[in-house]
Amino acid sequence: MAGTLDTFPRLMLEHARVRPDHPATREKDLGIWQTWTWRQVADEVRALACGLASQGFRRGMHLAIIGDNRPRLYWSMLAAQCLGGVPVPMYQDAPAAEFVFVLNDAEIDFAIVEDQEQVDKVLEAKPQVPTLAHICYDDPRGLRNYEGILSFERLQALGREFDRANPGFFDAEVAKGGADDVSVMLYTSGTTGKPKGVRQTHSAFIAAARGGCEFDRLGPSDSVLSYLPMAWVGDHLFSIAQWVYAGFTINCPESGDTVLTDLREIGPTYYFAPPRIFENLLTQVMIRMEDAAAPKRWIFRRFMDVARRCGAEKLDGKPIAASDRALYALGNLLVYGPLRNVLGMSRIRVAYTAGAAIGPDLFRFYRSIGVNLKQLYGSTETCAYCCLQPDGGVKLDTVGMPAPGVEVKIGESGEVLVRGPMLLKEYYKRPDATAEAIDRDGFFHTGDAGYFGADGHLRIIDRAKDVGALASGAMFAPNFIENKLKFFPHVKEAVAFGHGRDKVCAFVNIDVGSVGNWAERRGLPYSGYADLAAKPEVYELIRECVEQVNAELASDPALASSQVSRFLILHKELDPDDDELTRTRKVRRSFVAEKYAVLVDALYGGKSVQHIVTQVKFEDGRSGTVAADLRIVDTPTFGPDAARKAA
Amino acid sequence: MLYREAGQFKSSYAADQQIFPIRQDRIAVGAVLVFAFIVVPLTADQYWLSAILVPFLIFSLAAIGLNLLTGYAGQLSLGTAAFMAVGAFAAYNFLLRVPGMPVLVAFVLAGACAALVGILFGLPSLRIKGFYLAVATLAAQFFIVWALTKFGWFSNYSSSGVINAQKIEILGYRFDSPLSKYLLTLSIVAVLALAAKNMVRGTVGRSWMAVRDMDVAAEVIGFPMLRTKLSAFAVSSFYCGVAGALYAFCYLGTVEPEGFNLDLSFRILFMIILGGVGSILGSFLGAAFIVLFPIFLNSVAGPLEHAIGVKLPAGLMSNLELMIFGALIILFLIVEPHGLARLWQIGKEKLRLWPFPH
Amino acid sequence: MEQRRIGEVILRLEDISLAFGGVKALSEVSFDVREHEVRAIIGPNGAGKSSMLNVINGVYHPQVGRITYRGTQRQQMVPHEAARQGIARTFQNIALFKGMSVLDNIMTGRNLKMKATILEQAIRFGRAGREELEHRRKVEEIIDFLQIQHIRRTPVGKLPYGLQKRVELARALAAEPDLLLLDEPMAGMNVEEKQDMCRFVLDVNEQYGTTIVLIEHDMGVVMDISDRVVVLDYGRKIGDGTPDDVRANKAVIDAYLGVAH
Amino acid sequence: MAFFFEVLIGGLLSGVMYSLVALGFVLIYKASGVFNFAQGAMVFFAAMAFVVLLQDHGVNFWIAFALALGMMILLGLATEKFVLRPLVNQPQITLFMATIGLTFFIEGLAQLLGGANVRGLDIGIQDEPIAAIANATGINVSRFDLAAAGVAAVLVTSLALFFSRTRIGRALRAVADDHQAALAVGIPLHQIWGIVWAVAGFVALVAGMLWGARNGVQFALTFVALKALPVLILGGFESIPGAILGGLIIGAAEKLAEVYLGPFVGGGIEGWFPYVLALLFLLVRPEGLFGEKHIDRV
Amino acid sequence: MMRALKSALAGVAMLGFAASAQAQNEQFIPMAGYWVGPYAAGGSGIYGGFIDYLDMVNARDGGVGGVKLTYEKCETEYNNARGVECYERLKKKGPTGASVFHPLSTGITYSLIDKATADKIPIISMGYGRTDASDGRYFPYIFPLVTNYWSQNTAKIKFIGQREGGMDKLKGKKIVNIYHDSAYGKETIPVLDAQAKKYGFAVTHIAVPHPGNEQGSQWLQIRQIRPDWVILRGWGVMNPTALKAAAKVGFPRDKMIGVWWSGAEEDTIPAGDAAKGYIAAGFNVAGENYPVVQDIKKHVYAKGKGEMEDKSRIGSIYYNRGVVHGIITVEAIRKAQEKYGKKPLTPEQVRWGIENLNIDEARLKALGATGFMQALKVSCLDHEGGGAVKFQQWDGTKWKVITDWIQPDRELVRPMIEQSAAAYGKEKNIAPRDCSKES
Repeated sequence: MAGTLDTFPRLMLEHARVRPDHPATREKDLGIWQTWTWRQVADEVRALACGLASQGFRRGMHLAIIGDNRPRLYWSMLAAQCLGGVPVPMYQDAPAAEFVFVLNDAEIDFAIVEDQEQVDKVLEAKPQVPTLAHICYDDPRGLRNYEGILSFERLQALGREFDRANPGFFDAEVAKGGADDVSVMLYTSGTTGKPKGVRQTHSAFIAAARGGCEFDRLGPSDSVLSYLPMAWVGDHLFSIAQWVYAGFTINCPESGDTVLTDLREIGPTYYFAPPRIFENLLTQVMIRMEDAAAPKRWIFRRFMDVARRCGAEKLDGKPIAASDRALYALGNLLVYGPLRNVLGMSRIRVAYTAGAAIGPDLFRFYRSIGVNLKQLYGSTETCAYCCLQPDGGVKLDTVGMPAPGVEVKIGESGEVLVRGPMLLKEYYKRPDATAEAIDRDGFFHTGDAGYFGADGHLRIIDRAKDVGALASGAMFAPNFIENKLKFFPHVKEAVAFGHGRDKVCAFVNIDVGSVGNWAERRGLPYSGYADLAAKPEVYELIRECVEQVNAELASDPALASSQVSRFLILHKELDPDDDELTRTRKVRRSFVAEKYAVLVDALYGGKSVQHIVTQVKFEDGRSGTVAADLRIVDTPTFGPDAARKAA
Repeated sequence: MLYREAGQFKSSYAADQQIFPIRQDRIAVGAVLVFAFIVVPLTADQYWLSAILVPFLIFSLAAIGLNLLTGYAGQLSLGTAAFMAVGAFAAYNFLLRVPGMPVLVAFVLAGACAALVGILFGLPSLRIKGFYLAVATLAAQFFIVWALTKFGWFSNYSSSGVINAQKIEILGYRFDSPLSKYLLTLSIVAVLALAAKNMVRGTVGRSWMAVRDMDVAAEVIGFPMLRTKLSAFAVSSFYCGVAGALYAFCYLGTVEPEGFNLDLSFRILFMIILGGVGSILGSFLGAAFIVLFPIFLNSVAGPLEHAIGVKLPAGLMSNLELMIFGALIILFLIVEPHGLARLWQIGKEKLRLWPFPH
Repeated sequence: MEQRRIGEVILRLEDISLAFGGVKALSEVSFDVREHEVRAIIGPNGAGKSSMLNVINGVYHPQVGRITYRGTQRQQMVPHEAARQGIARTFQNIALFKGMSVLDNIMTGRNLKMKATILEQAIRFGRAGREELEHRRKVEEIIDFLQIQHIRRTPVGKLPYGLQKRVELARALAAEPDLLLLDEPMAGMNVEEKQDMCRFVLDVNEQYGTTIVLIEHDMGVVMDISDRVVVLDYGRKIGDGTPDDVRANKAVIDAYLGVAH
Repeated sequence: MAFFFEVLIGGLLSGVMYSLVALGFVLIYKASGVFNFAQGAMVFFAAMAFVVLLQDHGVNFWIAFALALGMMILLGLATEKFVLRPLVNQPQITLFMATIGLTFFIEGLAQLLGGANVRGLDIGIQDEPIAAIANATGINVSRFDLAAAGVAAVLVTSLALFFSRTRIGRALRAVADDHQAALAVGIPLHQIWGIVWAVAGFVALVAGMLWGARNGVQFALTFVALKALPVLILGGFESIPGAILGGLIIGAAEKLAEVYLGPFVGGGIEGWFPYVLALLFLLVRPEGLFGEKHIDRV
Repeated sequence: MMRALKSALAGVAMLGFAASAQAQNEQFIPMAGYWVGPYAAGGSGIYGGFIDYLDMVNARDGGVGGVKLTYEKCETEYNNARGVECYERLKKKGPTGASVFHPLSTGITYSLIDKATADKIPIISMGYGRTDASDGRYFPYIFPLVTNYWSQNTAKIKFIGQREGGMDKLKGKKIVNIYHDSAYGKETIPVLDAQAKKYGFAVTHIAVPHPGNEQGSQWLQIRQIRPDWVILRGWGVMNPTALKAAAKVGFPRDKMIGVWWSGAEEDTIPAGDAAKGYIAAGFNVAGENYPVVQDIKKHVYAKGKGEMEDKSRIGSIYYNRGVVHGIITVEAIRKAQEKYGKKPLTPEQVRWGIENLNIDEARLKALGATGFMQALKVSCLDHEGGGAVKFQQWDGTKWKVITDWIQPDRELVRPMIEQSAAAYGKEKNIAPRDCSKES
């Protein structure tokens, strides 16, 4: 790329020039994959940018973007950037009340939203957001009679008119843009405190995109499915930065319900998903295989054994026995290939997971069936990643080596520190926070505890502040334990307690799909989550899982004392709407501990049953209470010897 | 298992609505065509060509015809053979009486004649349904065969009522070897099968299925009952007519009206029941089964006698064949009313979902 | 919200009487329907509501009476003729084509707009292929409108009841009718499905300006969404007017006494 | 004129023979809504079973009759169990096709049993003109036809009595009216169907003996079923009087047509004439002579 | 799939022929007949006699000229399509292919004329098939041997003339031709019309629809016409039905003359008493007291073999007709061996044998078939060979021969045949052979 291609608008225009007929964006709509080429995208963006300009959008202004992954919303980001503005994508599933903060914090004047649902929320928030003046919507359905809002078509029509009236305007605006302009502002999910607007420049994100693309040799012929929340940095990297950098094709699914179908149809070559998605997929696979006829199950098990034995090694290019090679080839024909196919992963060259730790079994499963799944490590502040796993150098328990051009070191407290071109410019209007996060040497403090192994790979243990200690002084890394529990398909969510206590106890959320299927096969009737969760049989099932985790923990001297000695199954699913999870579905441990204090007390108090009444919010916004008597179960823990045997 | 569909997405309606939207299917169909047009001619002997493949193709065509009427439009007909007879005799007469008539045109006109007769006998379908209609189509069966026997003009006053199909000559090339007849039949059947597939996935096919599934609703959304049913009779009879012409010209060479008897009608009905009601593919599968199965039984009988050294009672195999056919019909209706085609479909679904069961 | 302009009378039924054998289904019923309005027909079971719809689109032929549609008076009409004049409908007992997919079912609704001959369809040349694609797009818009994308390829027989009803509505809408007759569109639905269906009916009426005549048992729904209501009882008209009028009508209250709603 | 009457009477009497076959159809249709195409094959099978017992095994006439009846009842019950019951609630047209399959099965079975040759069957009534009548009026009336008509009359009367007077008969009628309702009031549907198929087997045996005595017992006997179809269309599928009257009309009409119309068109019109007649009739009255008008509720 | 099936079939066939695979000194004769369906009686009887005769020749003489006769059955069900399939399946069997094909069905014969001519396989349609094929110039491979329908019909009229007391007495007589409404049934209509013209009698053709088990109205018509004679041209179940129907309308059975396909025990026995007195033509006679039949019993049945399950059918009309099929086939092979040597012969060589067949009375005696069948001499011009028929009458239990061989009216028939064959030749564009150049 020539040196002048230092902003996203310029990159986009370059693609429109170099590969005008190459598909840039696809969207499953009206039954087929509607396709826009780079030239068409550039056109659309131009019209949109001019439209925004005609409505008074100026350099430096913020454009809120709210909705599912729609081509027009992606284009809106580019349009804002063309004008020197800053797109601010927001989590589309947040309620109106949560909008208010970001809209106010970012001083939003313009918002482009997806549909009636988002319009309603924005309008609900509007009285508290004095700056908000312009609302534009993509899908006109149900919006016929709304006053004072603008349709996307109308905006573009105005833009074309404006463009005709001011022919040189658009190009001049693009020319004014500089590499160090802020290209996007992403709000951190805010595991703690209020969200902060992370301001990233064109150069930072382009550097990140370039690094990733070169690292994994991504080019125009690649294809990704854009289905992750647009407000998340990962999606911004993959669906905007790398898209516009490499010139490949982004594909927007028809709706949230059809992601899996759409994934299969598109068959992306480059894929990115948080561990949860991979986990769900694997759970689906296992559930569906349970229903298969016996011979098929036998074949599946037989070849999955083979894959476990040599699949990952084969993918890493390590030598394996000839007999295994033959078996693997047969397995590839009978099981792995079809499996990749039904999962929509046949064409995947590179898949990444990040955002949370991924279970070794899970990770190994995908790699063993031939999906080149890798981990990366990073945050919003580092443009999504700072460590990557290189092909052939994938280790299950690490997040890889520092990405090209990135410096990573471990701070004195064991915290991971990062320095490089893709670091954030600042937190918006939060110089204090900025100063706190970036030290004098320019290192960004990630807040994660980790260490480098002898192989140069970084290993992350937990959030630095979450790593605690048991009363005995032994290290207690709750995330680590929770993740281990969550690696079982039956466990959807787990919350471990133990900091400052004498032992570790846990809350468990069962996975209704997996456990429900399990129950059905045993002819166990149940009426819903709460009922299912209370079944003694289910308790027994989960107890076995916990026991297994204990066995594994026991085998590691550092963690042996972190074995879960008691647990209970929660009567409701943890839900972001109840603030128990973040929007990225991370557990808010302290909130949960506070909310369910009575349960925590019961766990440590040695009770076997505890009554609880909980406030819940229903989908329609109403709230109510749920009451239940929860059983608490003891689980055996292992001494080092027993552990070795059990493991 | 063999189906790897990930990455096969459609970005236009044209691509989405093609006959075989799945790439592997297209490859398979291509392979079948290559096999039929190239491999078979290179390898098959005369027996296979003229005694099995040609009748198989012709019966497939007739079965498609019946399937359009019965499977798609829901009008049960027991008069298929009669419409074939119309086609055979019409083609003969066109070639006999119109000097310089090209054979293919004669075939088309023969189909058209059959279509006209089909429309005539389809008229009662407006007032009567179900097996009342089935019985009415028997009238066509008996009447047409009788008329062809009775009026000497149809058979050019041949003393026996038998007609000798004329030589087939297209653009100066004589189709008289089994291979050339096979290729001619194959081409015609392939083209017509494609056309049938096109029809059933177009408006006319939907109109037939609508009438079949819920006739009042069909009328309410604007399918005129008269035109829809008659179009089904016409198209169906056209196919049967062409099949009849091929039966006379490419297969037997000489035919008499009695050859197109009720038994043949039943045979074709069985083809669609076993093969799959409402499926073009099923028509082929059913025809293959009905053509091959008796031959198989018959040809194992002799060697079997030799092998076990016991003389089988005369007619045992033939009677067993009747019984097996009958039992199979019942079995299929009970177990898989959509026939072999559905089994195929299920198998394909399984392969597409493999390793998952559903 | 009041953007629809209720227009002139487009359908007028006068003195309709219909009998099967000796049984009188309708006796001298008269009422009219105005353009763009939502007109409800209510009444207890056996009141002749469905018969009324069947008379309007020609499934039944009244022995006595006149029907005037868009200024043309007629004694009777065959159903496909009614379809040709822009009358579409759904049925009380779902009348989908069970052997076809959702997509094909809805495509049948477009049949009157397709002009290709059988021959053209057979070779799928020119008009035939083009039409299939154009109308597919139209159908996709309706699928989108009714939010049934996920079941596009499903055979209708496999769908739950509520979705079948929705597909049937889609099929009727595909014809882009001027007058839409809905025979108990919400029967047998749960509250949520009913809400959806109400919204769809109103959306249709609003967005396309379609005149709607519907039969419905759920009084709440009727009163909410209809502009005017006709009340039948034992084949006779006992009330006609706005929902409020009807609610206050003595005869109607009597007829409904004991009918829990 | 005498000849006309002879043709007419001959036609009416052979019509009775058709009715006899049609009766089997009606019985089964009435009770189970199945249009049993295999009735013709059952006639063939019954006659074959009887003849084989009588001739190949030298069994006494009445014992052979009883044994053949037993076989027919078994066949009927088996049909009910293995064909009808699994297909319950299927569309009628499916059941119809199933009985076509059954036809082939029974045909094969019968020929396996008795071979393919024409077998003569003598039941002691000669198919000859009654001399007294011939001498008095010049009209030939076959003794056999008259006897067959007598048998048919007895059969119809007894069936009518069976239907109206016995408990089973009433249950049968209830089943015919509404399967679901019958099931609801506790009528054992399968048992009833079994009985009906058995009775139909009995009727087939009687018809088979008469037809076999007349034409010889051979495969071609199955074709008499084809003659019974127009009779049914004319008479309606559910009416016993319809079957009788339809048989008479078809018998008389086809004979008159063949004799008076046939020579003008080359003869041999008997094969299709009844069908065309029935078809024309259908166009006027789709529900048959005694059928009830059916209204589609939508 | 086809390939797989084919090899599967081949595998099964191999299994069967494994024992005889090495013995290549064989002459293969296909047996495409029918053992089921409405016409099974004829098929099973004729092929029974045919096969038994071949087995007898193999057992008694060790084959023909040391060449063993082999055969394979194929069920045609009297159905043209199945017949063609049998033909195609069997035509290449054996070391030299099918020596000669007997379709035993007029319809199948018609379907095979072109194919067999192209394949150079002789077709013998003995007493059926296409009459004008008797003109060998146009039909080199088709042999309607012994007698054809037209010849037989003229003989029949001659017989009636005899009975009436002279051919001149035929004038003004009424004859009804009641026929099976098929290709077979219709064959004789033109020749009867020609004879009616020649002798001045009136003929009425009455069609009986397939399969012929309903003849009430036809016989009422006959009763109305009150003919002097009825010619029954039936097949299968039509025959007993006709006899019964005749009895029913009181038509005298001894005024009914059946064609040879209407004159077997299987036709009369089922009719019971109604058949008594009925006369039928035949080109062979019934009875087992002929040396040839006795030889079969001795060499085949005495060893526990034999085709007939029902032994009482040995010596029946159909069975004996099968024996005639056997005699002629074997004699044709024998004749051909004279020219080509004692080895398995190709079909074309057998064809020569048939065309030059000359079975005289002396040869008949040697075969043990004197009176059993007529002498015949085939030539290039004449593919019929004989042409005479004997008349037999049913006495209630068996057939009694009532005449000697009655010769046909060759002056009438031959020109018709030649005319018809020439027309066929013209339609098909076949140049006639010059028989003077054939040897």
